[in-house]
Amino acid sequence: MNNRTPIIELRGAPHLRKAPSVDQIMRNVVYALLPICGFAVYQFGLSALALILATTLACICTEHLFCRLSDKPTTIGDFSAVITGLLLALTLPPGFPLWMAVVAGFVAIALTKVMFGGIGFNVFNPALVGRAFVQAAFPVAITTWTPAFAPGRFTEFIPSTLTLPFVVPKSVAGWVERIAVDGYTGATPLALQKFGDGNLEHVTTQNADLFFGMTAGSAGETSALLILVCGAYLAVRRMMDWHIPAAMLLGAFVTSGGFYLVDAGAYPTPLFTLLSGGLMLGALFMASDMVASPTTPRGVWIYGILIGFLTVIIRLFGGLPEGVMYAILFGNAASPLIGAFTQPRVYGTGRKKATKP
Amino acid sequence: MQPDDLTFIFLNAFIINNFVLAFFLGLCPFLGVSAKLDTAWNMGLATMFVMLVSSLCAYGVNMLLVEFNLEFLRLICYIAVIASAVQLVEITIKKVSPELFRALGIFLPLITTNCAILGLALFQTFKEYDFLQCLVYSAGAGAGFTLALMLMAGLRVKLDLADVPSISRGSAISFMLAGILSLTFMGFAGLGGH
Amino acid sequence: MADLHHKPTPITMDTFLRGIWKENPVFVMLLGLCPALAVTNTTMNAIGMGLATLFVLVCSSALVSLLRSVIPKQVRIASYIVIIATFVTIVDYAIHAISLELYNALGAFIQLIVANCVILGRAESYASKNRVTKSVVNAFGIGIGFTFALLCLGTVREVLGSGTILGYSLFGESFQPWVVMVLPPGGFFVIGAWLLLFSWLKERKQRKILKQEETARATG
Amino acid sequence: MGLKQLLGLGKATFSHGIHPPEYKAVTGSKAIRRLYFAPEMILPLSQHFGAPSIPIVHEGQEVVRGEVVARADGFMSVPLHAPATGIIKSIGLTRTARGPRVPAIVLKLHAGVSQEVLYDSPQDTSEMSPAAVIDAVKETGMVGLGGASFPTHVKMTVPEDHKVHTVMVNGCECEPYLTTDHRVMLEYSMDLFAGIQVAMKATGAEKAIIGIEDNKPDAIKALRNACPADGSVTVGVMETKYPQGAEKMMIKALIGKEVPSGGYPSSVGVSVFNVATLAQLGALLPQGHGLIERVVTISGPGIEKPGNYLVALGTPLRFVLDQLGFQGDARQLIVGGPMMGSSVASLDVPVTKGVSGILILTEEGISKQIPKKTWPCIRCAYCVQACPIHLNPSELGMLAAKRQYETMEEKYHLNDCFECGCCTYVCPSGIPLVQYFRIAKAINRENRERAA
Amino acid sequence: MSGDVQSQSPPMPSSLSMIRTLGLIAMISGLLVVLVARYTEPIIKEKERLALEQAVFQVIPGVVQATATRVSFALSEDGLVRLDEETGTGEANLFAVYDDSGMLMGIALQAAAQGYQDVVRTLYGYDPKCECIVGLVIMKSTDTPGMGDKNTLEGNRQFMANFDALSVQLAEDQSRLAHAVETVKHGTKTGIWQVDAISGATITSRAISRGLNESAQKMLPLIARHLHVLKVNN
Repeated sequence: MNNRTPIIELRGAPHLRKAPSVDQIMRNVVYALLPICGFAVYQFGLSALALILATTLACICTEHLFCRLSDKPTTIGDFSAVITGLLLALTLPPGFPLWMAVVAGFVAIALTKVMFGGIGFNVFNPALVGRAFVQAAFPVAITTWTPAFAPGRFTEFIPSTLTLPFVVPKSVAGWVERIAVDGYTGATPLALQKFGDGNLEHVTTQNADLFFGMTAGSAGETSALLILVCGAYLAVRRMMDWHIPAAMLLGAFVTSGGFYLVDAGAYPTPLFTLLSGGLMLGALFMASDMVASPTTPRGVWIYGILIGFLTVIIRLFGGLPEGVMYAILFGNAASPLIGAFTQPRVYGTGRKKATKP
Repeated sequence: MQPDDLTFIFLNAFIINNFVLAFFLGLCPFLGVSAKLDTAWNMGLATMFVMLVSSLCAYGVNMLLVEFNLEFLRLICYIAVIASAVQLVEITIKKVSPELFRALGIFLPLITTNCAILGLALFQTFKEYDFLQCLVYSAGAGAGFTLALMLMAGLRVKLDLADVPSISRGSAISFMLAGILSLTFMGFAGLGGH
Repeated sequence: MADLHHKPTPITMDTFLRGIWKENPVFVMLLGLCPALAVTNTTMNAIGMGLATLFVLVCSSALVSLLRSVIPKQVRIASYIVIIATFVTIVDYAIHAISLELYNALGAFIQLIVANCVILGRAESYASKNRVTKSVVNAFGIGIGFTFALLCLGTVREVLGSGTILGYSLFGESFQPWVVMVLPPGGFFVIGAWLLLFSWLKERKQRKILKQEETARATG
Repeated sequence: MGLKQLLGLGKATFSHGIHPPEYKAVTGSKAIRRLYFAPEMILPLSQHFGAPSIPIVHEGQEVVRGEVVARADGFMSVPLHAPATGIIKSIGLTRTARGPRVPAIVLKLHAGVSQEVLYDSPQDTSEMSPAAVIDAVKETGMVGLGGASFPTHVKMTVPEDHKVHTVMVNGCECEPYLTTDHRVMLEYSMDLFAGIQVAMKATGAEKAIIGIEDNKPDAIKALRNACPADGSVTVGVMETKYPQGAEKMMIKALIGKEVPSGGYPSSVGVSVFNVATLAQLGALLPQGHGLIERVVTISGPGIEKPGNYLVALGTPLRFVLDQLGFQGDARQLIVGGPMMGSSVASLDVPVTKGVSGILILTEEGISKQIPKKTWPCIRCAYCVQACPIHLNPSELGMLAAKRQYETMEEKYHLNDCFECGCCTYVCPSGIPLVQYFRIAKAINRENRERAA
Repeated sequence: MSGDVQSQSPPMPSSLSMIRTLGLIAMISGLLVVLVARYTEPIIKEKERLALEQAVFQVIPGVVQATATRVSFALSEDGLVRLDEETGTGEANLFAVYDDSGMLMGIALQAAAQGYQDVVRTLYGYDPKCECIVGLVIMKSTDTPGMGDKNTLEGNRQFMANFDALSVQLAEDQSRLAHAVETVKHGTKTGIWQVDAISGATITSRAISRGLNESAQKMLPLIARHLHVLKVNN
């Protein structure tokens, strides 16, 4: 082409871009999750590995399938389905039957994402909806915990893992008894604390154990330190809004601290609250899900604190030992409202002008 | 907490056994009036108000019926009382505050056919609540209805801007949303239960 | 509507069938959702609730239609409500007498049939304007449509949620029930799934028609 | 931001904004040089904001450099002067940078003429009344040289109910690549101070602040030294951040006040002028010259001789680029800065009053910058944290995608957006937010006009 | 809409005709309701009695349904009142079961406590001789199906075995239980007054034992006071 004939192609300003693209962000979240997955596999062995693979594959396949069905180009390239799959696996008990994990993955993508128009429109965190669904559907299987660092975990599966589809999983009680050593039992620190022996004595796990992940629990929630480090990686790279985890941890800390001050005998210490259960994982990787959280600076704080508060309330007074999942889902549900009431004050408009919903 | 503790009664109606999300009561307005935030808010307020009034009326009527051993007329009386209570509320609001009437007016007739109101009256009778408990129960139910309605409205406004696939557009997506909300509220089960 | 009295339209198959599919109260008109979701965690409950509603619907339609020339316009809604409440009370007692178990399972939702907009809607928009036989035939159609919808929901929920149908085990002991289906969220999910299925079928049909038209145009 | 300022840690600035790479080193150190005259000049009649000028010459007429060739059409308009001595070739439609054709005068230069300005009427502004100063400014045809091309005399006319106490001189030049203001401040500082005096006189302000970003320490130092001893003119240093040079942002940074939404800087007692504008004014007014040339940064990886050049207005881009060694095509060409400038529709468009820079980017550079794919908004809120006006571009963008333009205006303050491009710059989904907003505003304006 | 309709509607008919119509409708409905209520009342009563009886007999081991009799009592601080089928007006809260010779076989009591979703109601059998709970049925539980519902609970043999002989021995002063009934984590039962929880349904298990404890703490001291009356059916 003659370079004297200009090619008319008007591009709008700005002509500079800086941001990481969506797939870059998503890929980095995956990188940040990989060490946690690695630790889960190290801790729980083959079953955790199978679980992670199962949910991830289920999520990817579901997304691909629906894209094919609706004649759209496949969207699995943006890694968001992978994130959903990994997060889902990390929140499930390590011995969770694989077929149930696949159900969870399918529900997560189909119900929360595809249904609403794909990435960017999932008003709830898909992984959590998937988990909440299987929690309601298979309440027994999802509260069956197995001990960490079981001997022979790299050579054999936890018996419940390989349950046939649509079949009740085998009881793992006998297996746990056989392999349990050094006092590692299947009970999670939270369950011990809540349903501890007798009605009054609460058994609390050592904070150091919680910090380094030497306990039973969901596949990827056990090591607070590792999760913090991986989350910090994202926050430093500005691929996660650090305000949300900060607000959520603050909310949980203050709420549980308040109760602890009122009655130190009945309530766990705030530190225990922060380190136990899925609070860390939820705060750093799920509540901070960009799509389902508010976009306004003030809204982000309210959202985080609300989730932290609800988590503690459900843990202390609810029927379940763990409340992070429900608290975050509630936060997701409330985030449009929070957003509507906390629109930023626009430059040059009155200071007190509240935006009417 | 005891099951007849006032706080527990409130929480129970408010979030644990939310009228809309656990009992499916008041689904028509829940799906119909949740497209916008301000209408949802007004509808919630109107419902809460009517709930309070009709719950107290139903309490009185039930006392009379039990007194005269006429329990078999309960349903007929309740529905009549609720319908007239709504009318009365409408007239009173119109007189007292025309402004409020303008905001709530169009919702009031809708409320008459809202099964949550009748459901509230029936539940409180089955649970044999006393006057104060009825008051708290209806306040909780109304607040719970408003909460569910507002959450739904927020989500729907957000989804208005989404590229929702054509087959799930409309009511299907509302039901799925309600389902996820209901799933979320299951987390509150057992709250204060020990 | 005045001339409806003079020139009654004949009863056709459509009077009856309309309510079952084209104007299905639950799937199309989205009315009466409260009982449709609240009690359909088992097929038995769904049938019970469906039949109870059918009964109230038919009886109240008949009575309203019978009294349609007597009831003054101003008090018509009040009259309809009283009539409906009467039949609901009757059904309530009847179910209580027939089966305690069903009565306990349905609970307050039998009495809540009163607030089911399907019934009041039929009375107001159909029975008050048509002859008794026609109203009854139409009410039958609507009632069966309602029961059918409840069955659609109830069967799916019971089969998945407890692995049984009408209480009989389908898959044997080893089946893992999906408990969520008999819980409230399951109700929402199942009706949502049915609606999705229907709109998918509709869309496919439309696409087919479009394609046919296109090929017709191309060849013709 | 507020906290930092309170503790005296940070430099004066506004909240939010972005830090794009500067790319200023190449041209910032090069002195301004004059460019050759092109054989043919194109003078669009609308080089300013407001009504186009009305030609007062006819085809075939000879004009002298500096002569008025088109007069102002009313108050919101400025006259146009001949940039060179020559003959009027035609008066008709010609292309512009943004695409649509506009009426223009085409001037054919006489070869071998000295091109000295012979058309002037020296005057002394210090003896004139403010109104007379404003008239004199209008006669120079001066517009804002920062890019907006808003007639300077209009800006100097303070609304009756407002009082201006400060003239703010905008030397931020926050757009990457551009260094014209930087060079002007260094090389024409005396003219600048003269211009500041004119502006102060016209607006009735008692003091003036020259706002400069801290990435130009030499300019800060030079101007500080040159400031008059009475303290009426000071230099304010601001953090280097985009869009620090936007009026509203600079006012916020320097005096901490916010211009009310929909209002003018004069509502908070401020008038803002670009340094290049005032420097030019300071040079032109005493001699009664018209605006016929300006300093343009020509930069970017696609040009052999980047630098700051004094270019006669009306010079076609093709000529400029030929002179400086460019072999590409129009796709890599941007008129203005990279953040707010536009890519050009044709190489035949001329340099006009508002052109502060011509950037030649490489095709690879562009394709690396502009995302190949657009994702739906993932609500990352980067844009919310970038918008200097504190809008919610994410929400606005979603509304725009659904064509809910009225809601955007009523609920989300669309009209406060000044299209700085920060939101698009940071958007990981590659959503062309600014373009959306531009379209939305245009459609709303159209609808309003249709309704009226 | 209302304004629209009113403008079209014919002039108000006389209020008399309105009242007449409403009166007519009220009469028809009243008649229907009363008829049905009167007809079904005995059937309903009989069914409820049977259901209760069945439950009561179920919680007392060794009952021969054909020969055993059930007597309802209202027991409170004010004393023990025998409620006969015909004369009884008060609320029954104690059901005594006698064998064919009129000797007390056991006592059925009601208990309730807030469970996971709603109140869990139970009926339990108390044997005064061994001072223990000898049987339990779940009357109502809406807790998670598959975990805490009636069928799952009653189908869990291991859990129900807790109530084959759960000690509710009274303390020395006869005013409270020697050991409160309490739930312990699955597999850690040590005392005969402890309930071994169902793993996974801890809340429901706890609700049951809490209900039992509350009811027993309140009723058993009262029963002890009136045991001589209850012992023989007369």
